[in-house]
Amino acid sequence: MSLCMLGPTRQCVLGRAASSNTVQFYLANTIMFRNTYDSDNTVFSPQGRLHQVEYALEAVKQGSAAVGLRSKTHAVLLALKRSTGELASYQQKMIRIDDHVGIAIAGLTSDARVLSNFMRQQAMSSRMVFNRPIPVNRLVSTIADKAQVNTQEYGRRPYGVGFLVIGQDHTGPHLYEFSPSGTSFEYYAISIGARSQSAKTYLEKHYEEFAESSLEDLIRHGLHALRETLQQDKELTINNTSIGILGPKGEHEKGVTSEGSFRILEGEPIDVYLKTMEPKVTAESASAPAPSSGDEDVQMAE
Amino acid sequence: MPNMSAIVHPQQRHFNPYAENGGTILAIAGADFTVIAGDTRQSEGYSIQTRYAPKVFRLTDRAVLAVNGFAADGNMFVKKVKQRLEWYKHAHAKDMPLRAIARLIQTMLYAQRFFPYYVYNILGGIEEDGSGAVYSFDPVGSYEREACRAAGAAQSLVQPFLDNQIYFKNQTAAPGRSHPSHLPLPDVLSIVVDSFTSATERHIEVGDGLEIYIVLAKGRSLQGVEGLHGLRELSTQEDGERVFVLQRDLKKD
Amino acid sequence: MNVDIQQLKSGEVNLGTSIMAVQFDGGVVVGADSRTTTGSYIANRVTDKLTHVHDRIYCCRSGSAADTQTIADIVHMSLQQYAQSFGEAPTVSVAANYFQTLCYTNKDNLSAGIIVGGWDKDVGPSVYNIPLGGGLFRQPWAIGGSGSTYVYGYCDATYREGWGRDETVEFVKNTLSLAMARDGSSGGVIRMAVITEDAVERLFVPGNQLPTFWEGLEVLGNSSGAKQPAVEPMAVEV
Amino acid sequence: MGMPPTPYTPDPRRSQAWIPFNTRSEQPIVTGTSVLALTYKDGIMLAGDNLASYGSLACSAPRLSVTIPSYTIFGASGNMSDFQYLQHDLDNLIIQEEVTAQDGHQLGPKQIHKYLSQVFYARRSKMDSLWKSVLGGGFKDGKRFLLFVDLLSVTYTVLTLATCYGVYIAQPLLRKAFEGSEVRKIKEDWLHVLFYRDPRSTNQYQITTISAAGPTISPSLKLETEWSFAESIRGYGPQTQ
Amino acid sequence: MTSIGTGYDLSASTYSPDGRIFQVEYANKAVENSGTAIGLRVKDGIVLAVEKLVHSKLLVPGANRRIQTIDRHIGLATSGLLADGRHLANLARHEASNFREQYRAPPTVKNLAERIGQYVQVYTLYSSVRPFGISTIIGSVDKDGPGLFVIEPSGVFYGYHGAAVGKGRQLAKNELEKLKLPELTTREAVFEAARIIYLVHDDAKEKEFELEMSWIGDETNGRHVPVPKDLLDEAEQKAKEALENFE
Repeated sequence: MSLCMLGPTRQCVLGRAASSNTVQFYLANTIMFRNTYDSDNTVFSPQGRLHQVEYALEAVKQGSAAVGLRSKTHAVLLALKRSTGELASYQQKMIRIDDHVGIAIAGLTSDARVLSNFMRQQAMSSRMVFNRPIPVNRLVSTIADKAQVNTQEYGRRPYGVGFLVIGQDHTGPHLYEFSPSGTSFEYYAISIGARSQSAKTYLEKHYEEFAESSLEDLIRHGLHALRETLQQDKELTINNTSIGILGPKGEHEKGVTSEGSFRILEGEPIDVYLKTMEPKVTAESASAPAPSSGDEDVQMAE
Repeated sequence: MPNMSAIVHPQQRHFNPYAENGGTILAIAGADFTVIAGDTRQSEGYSIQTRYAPKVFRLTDRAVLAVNGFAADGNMFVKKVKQRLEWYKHAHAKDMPLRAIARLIQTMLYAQRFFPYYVYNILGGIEEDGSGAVYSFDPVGSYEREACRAAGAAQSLVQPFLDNQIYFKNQTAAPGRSHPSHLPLPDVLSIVVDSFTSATERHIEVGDGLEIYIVLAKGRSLQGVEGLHGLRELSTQEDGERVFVLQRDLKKD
Repeated sequence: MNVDIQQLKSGEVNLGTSIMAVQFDGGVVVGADSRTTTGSYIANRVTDKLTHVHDRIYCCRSGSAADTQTIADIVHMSLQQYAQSFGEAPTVSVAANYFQTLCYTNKDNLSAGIIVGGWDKDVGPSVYNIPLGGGLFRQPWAIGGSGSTYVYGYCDATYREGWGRDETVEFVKNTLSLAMARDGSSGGVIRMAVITEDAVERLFVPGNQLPTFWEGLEVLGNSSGAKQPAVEPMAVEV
Repeated sequence: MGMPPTPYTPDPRRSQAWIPFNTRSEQPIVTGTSVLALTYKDGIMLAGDNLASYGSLACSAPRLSVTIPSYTIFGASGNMSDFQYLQHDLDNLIIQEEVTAQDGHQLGPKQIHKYLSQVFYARRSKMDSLWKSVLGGGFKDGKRFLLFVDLLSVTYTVLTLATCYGVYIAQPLLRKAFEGSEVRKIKEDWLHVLFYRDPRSTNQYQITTISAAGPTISPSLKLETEWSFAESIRGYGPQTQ
Repeated sequence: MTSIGTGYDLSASTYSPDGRIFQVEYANKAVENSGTAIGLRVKDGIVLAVEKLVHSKLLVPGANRRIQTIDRHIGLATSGLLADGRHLANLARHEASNFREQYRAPPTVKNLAERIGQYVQVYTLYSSVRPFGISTIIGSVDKDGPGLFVIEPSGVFYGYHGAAVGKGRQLAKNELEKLKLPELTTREAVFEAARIIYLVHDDAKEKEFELEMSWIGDETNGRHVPVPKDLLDEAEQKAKEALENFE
C-alpha cells in the first residue's frame, strides 16, 4: 500500500488547484470540476459534507478486505492479505491489542500502527490502574475520539485506516467497526476494505444464523463472505488469509487459554477451515453486479 | 486550640516511605528445571496483616519472579515488569528470554537508584539452552546467576542450609565418589519444604502458607512428582516450557 | 544571605485567638477577640479578625496573620469572580470550599484555622469549620483559636437550638469573654457581626465593658471576710 | 553578613524536586480512630465511631462512606481531611467511569482497591502520603471482598480487618468469631472494648453493610455502656472507704 | 446558492461582502441532513429523544447510543456529525468535572450551555479549524429546576421549553408548540416525545430508524438515565397507533 491512493482524477485537480493562486482559476474550475471544497479538512462543502473525510474513507476501501462476525460465544475476524509480488511476503492484517481484544485493519498500515499502539497503551493503563481488562466499547471510543480531532483541525489529515475490533467482556463477545470519520459502531457482522460490499451482502443474508453458530460455522461463514471480495480468478489460500479468534477453544485448536484469549491463525492451521468451505457457484457470481466504487458507506452524518 | 505549641509550629516528623513486611523467598536451579518458592505471610511489626499475600509470580511460561521486602514496592515492581514483558510480546510476538528479563530487572531497579524499590528479587526459570537458572538481585540492581539463593526475613536461616544441601558445603563426599552437580526435582522439593518448615519454627515473620513454583524445560517430565496433591499447571503452551504451582500449609503461630 | 525559614516562622505574627460563629434561625453571628501577638508582644490590641469575603459571607481567622490574610484575599477575589460570571451571589458552601481547597493543598506550609459563616438563598444561614489540616466540617456552632479550648465545655452546656438573634449574640459575647479571660493569647475587645438576609450588623464590646464572671479572690482571704491568724516567727529552741 | 551558617533547610517551594528523607514535616492533625470490618455470610460489614480527634479534643464527624452506584463501602482511620479528599476523588471517578459511560462496566470493589493502592503509592512516592489507612469492602457478581490500603500503599485482603487500636484489641476477637451468625452483636461487643480502652474513641458509631441487596448505612447509633460495677471500688489496694 | 464559487466560502475566517460566514452556514447543512433530536422541558423534568437512523441491519440494536450523559443530572443529544457530538460531549464532561472541582457543587445546565457555547464559537473564528457540524440539546434538572438549552454551530445558545434540531425540526417544532409543556409531567412527556419522533420520521425517504430516549425527573431521582425498556416500548406502541390515526 502506498500513501498516494486517493482517487486519481481528484488528485489531479488537487495538484493543479494548489499550484495556482488566482481566484479566476477557482472560478473556472468550480464549474468544470466537482468542487474545490475537498482540499482540506477544515472546510465544509455547501452541502455540509467533509470531502477530505470521505476521501479518507476511500483510502480504507483501497486496502484489502476484512470481515468480522460474532456468535453468542465467539467473535472472529477474517482478512485477505495482499502480497506485492512473488518474492514478497504477505502483509500483516491483524494486531493483538490485549488478551481480550484484537483488530483487523484495512487502509494505511502505518496509521494502523500508531492507533493500535495507542490502543495497547490504553489497555495496559486500565490493567495498571484498575486491574481490569479495558471495556471494549470504551477502547474503541477513545480511538474514535482521537480520529475526530484529525477531521477538524488544519494541518492534519484524517486517519486513512479502518478497524474491525473484536473483544470480549462479562456480557460476551463484541464486534465494532472504527472508521476515520471518528465514529464507531457495534455490529453483529460487518466488513471493510476493497469490495467489502459483496461481503456485506453475504453477511446480511446470513447474519441471523450467526448467534447460535459454532466457532467452525462462524469461520466458514466468514470465509464465504471474505471470498466474495476476491477478484474473479483468485481463491482463498493458507497464504492470503488470516483468521483472528476470541472465545473458547474450537475443535481444531490447540493451546488456547481458558479465557479464550485473542489468537491469530495464519498458514497451515487455517487449512482445516478452508476445507470446510462450500464451492462457489460460478454462474451466480458471474451474474452478480460488480461492486461499485461509489461511496455507499460514507456515513459522516449518521 | 489544644497543644498549640505542637500544632502551630509543625514538628519535624520523619516520614519513612518504606516498611518491612517480612516473609522469605528462595529459588533453586536444577539441570533442566527450577523451583521458586515463598511463604505467604505479610506482617508489619508483630502483627500479621494477612496470611495469604503471594510473593511469587509467574511472568511467562519460562520465568517466575519472587519478590520480598516492602510489599507495596514489590507489587508495583512486579506489575511494571509484567507490562514491560507485554510490550516485548507485542513487538516480537514471543516471550522475552530469561537472561533478558534478568537484565531488564537490573535496569529497572537501577533506574530507581536514588529512591530504590525496597525489594529483594529472585528470578528463576529456564534459559534458552534449556538449563535451569536462578538470578538474584539486590534492591538497586546488582545481580548474578546462581544455583540457589534465599532472601528475605529468614535469609540468614535458610541460606546456610542451602549452602550445605545444594552446594554440599561442609560435606565430604564418600571416598572415591563426588557430589552430584545437580539434584533431582523430588530432592529439591523436599529441601524447599524443609527450609520453610524450619524457618517458620525459628522466625516470627515466616509462616501461614507456602507457594512453590516449578518451571520445567521443554519436553521434560515432572520426574516423579506428578501425583503431588494440589499440583496445578499454569502454562499457556502445551509444547514449550511448563510452569506448575504447589501450595502447602505452614504453621500459623 | 541565608534565611532560616523555620526561624522566620517562629517569629511571625500569630493570631493567638478566640473566634466563633453561631448559626440561628435567621442568620449567623460571627465574633472574635482583637489580640495579635508576635511571641509574647502584643503587636496589635484592636485587630479585626472578622474578614468580609462576600456580601453575606464572613470568615474568622486564626493562626498566622500573613497566611490567613492571603487566603482570605484570594477567596475574596474568587468570590467576586464567581458573582460576576454566574450573576448571583456565591453560597456559603462555595466560599467554605474555596477556603478548604487552599488550606488542604497547602497544609504543609500554612498555619490557618478558619471558620466561615454567612447567609445564602439556597440554605439560609450556615457555619463551616476548617481546622488545621484542611478538613471541612459543617456545624451549627464553631469555635476556634487558642482560646477556644477553654470554653468547649461552656458552649456544650449553654448552646440551644432555636435561639433568636439576641440570645445568640449574648452567647457569643459570653463565650468570647470567658475565652479571653483564660487565654493569654486572646484579649482586647470583642467584635461581632450579625449576618442576615437583609444586612450585616457590626457589634462592638470595648475591653472595659466585657461581661464578667467569677474572677477569683483578689488577695487570698480579703474578700472572704474571715480573720486570718497573725503570722508569727517560728519558735526556735536555743 | 556576619550571620552564622545555618544548617540545610528545604525550601518548601521546591517540594517537586528530590528531597532527602526525614526533612519533610507532615503529620495528621484531625484524626479518626479504629474502623472494623468483617466478612459475613451475605456480605461485608464495616463499623466505626463518629469521632474526629483534634489532638485530644473531640469533634464528631462520620467516617464511613458509600460510593454509589458502585458496589463498594469504605471507612478510614487517620487524617480526616485526606478522607474527605478521597471521598471527593472517588466521587469524580464514579462520575467519570460509571455515570457518564452508562455502559454496564461498573467498577467493583477489586477495581476500587487497585485504584486506591495506585493513588496511595503515587502519593507516598512523592513523599507526600495520604496520612491514613482505608478499609473497605464490596459485593459484586456474588462475591464479597474486603480490602485494606495504608499510607505506604501496603495492601492486602483478608476476612476480617481492623485499623489503629482495633488491630490489637478487636482483630484477635474478630478472627475467632467472624463466621458467627449474629455479626452485628459481635461488632457491638468489639466497639465496647474499643470504647473502654481507646482514649480517642466515642460511644457513638455507625455501621454500614454491603451485600447482594446493595449498600446500607446506619444513622448515628449509641453504644450502651456499663459502669455500675465501678461504684463500689475504693482506692487501689487495702483501702476500704 | 450564491455562495458557491465566490471564494468567500472556503474558510471560517472569511466574511462574504454581505457579512455572512458561509462555513458556519454549511455546518448547519450537516445538521439539517441528519436524524432529528428533540428535547422537552416540562413541569418536573426533561425528556430527550432522537431519531437514530439505522444505516445497516447488521448494527446491534440499542448498542450505539446517541444521547450521552454529562453528569449525574445532565443529558446531551446532538444532531449532525456523530464524531463531533462525541467531541463536544467529552468537552462538556470535562467542564462539568472542572466545575465540581472548583465549587464542590453540581454544575447547572445554564453554566454548561454557556461554556459549550463559548467553545463552539471559537471554532467559527479561525481558518485552522472548522465549525462543529452539530446542534446540541442539553438538558438537566438542577437547583434552578428543569433547564433545556440548544447550542448551534455558530456558538449561540438559547433556553427552550421545547427544542428540535436536525432534519425534521420544523415539523417537530410545530408539534411541540401545540403542547402545554409546563403542565406536562415527565412521564407524559415521554409519550409525546415518542409520538413526535415517529411523526417526523419520513419513511418514504429514509431507511430504518431506532427511537432512543432518556429522561431526568422525580421518577429518576434527578438522574439522567435512559427511559426504561417497558416504558419505551409502551411509548413506541402508542406512537405507532397515533401515527396510523393521523394518517
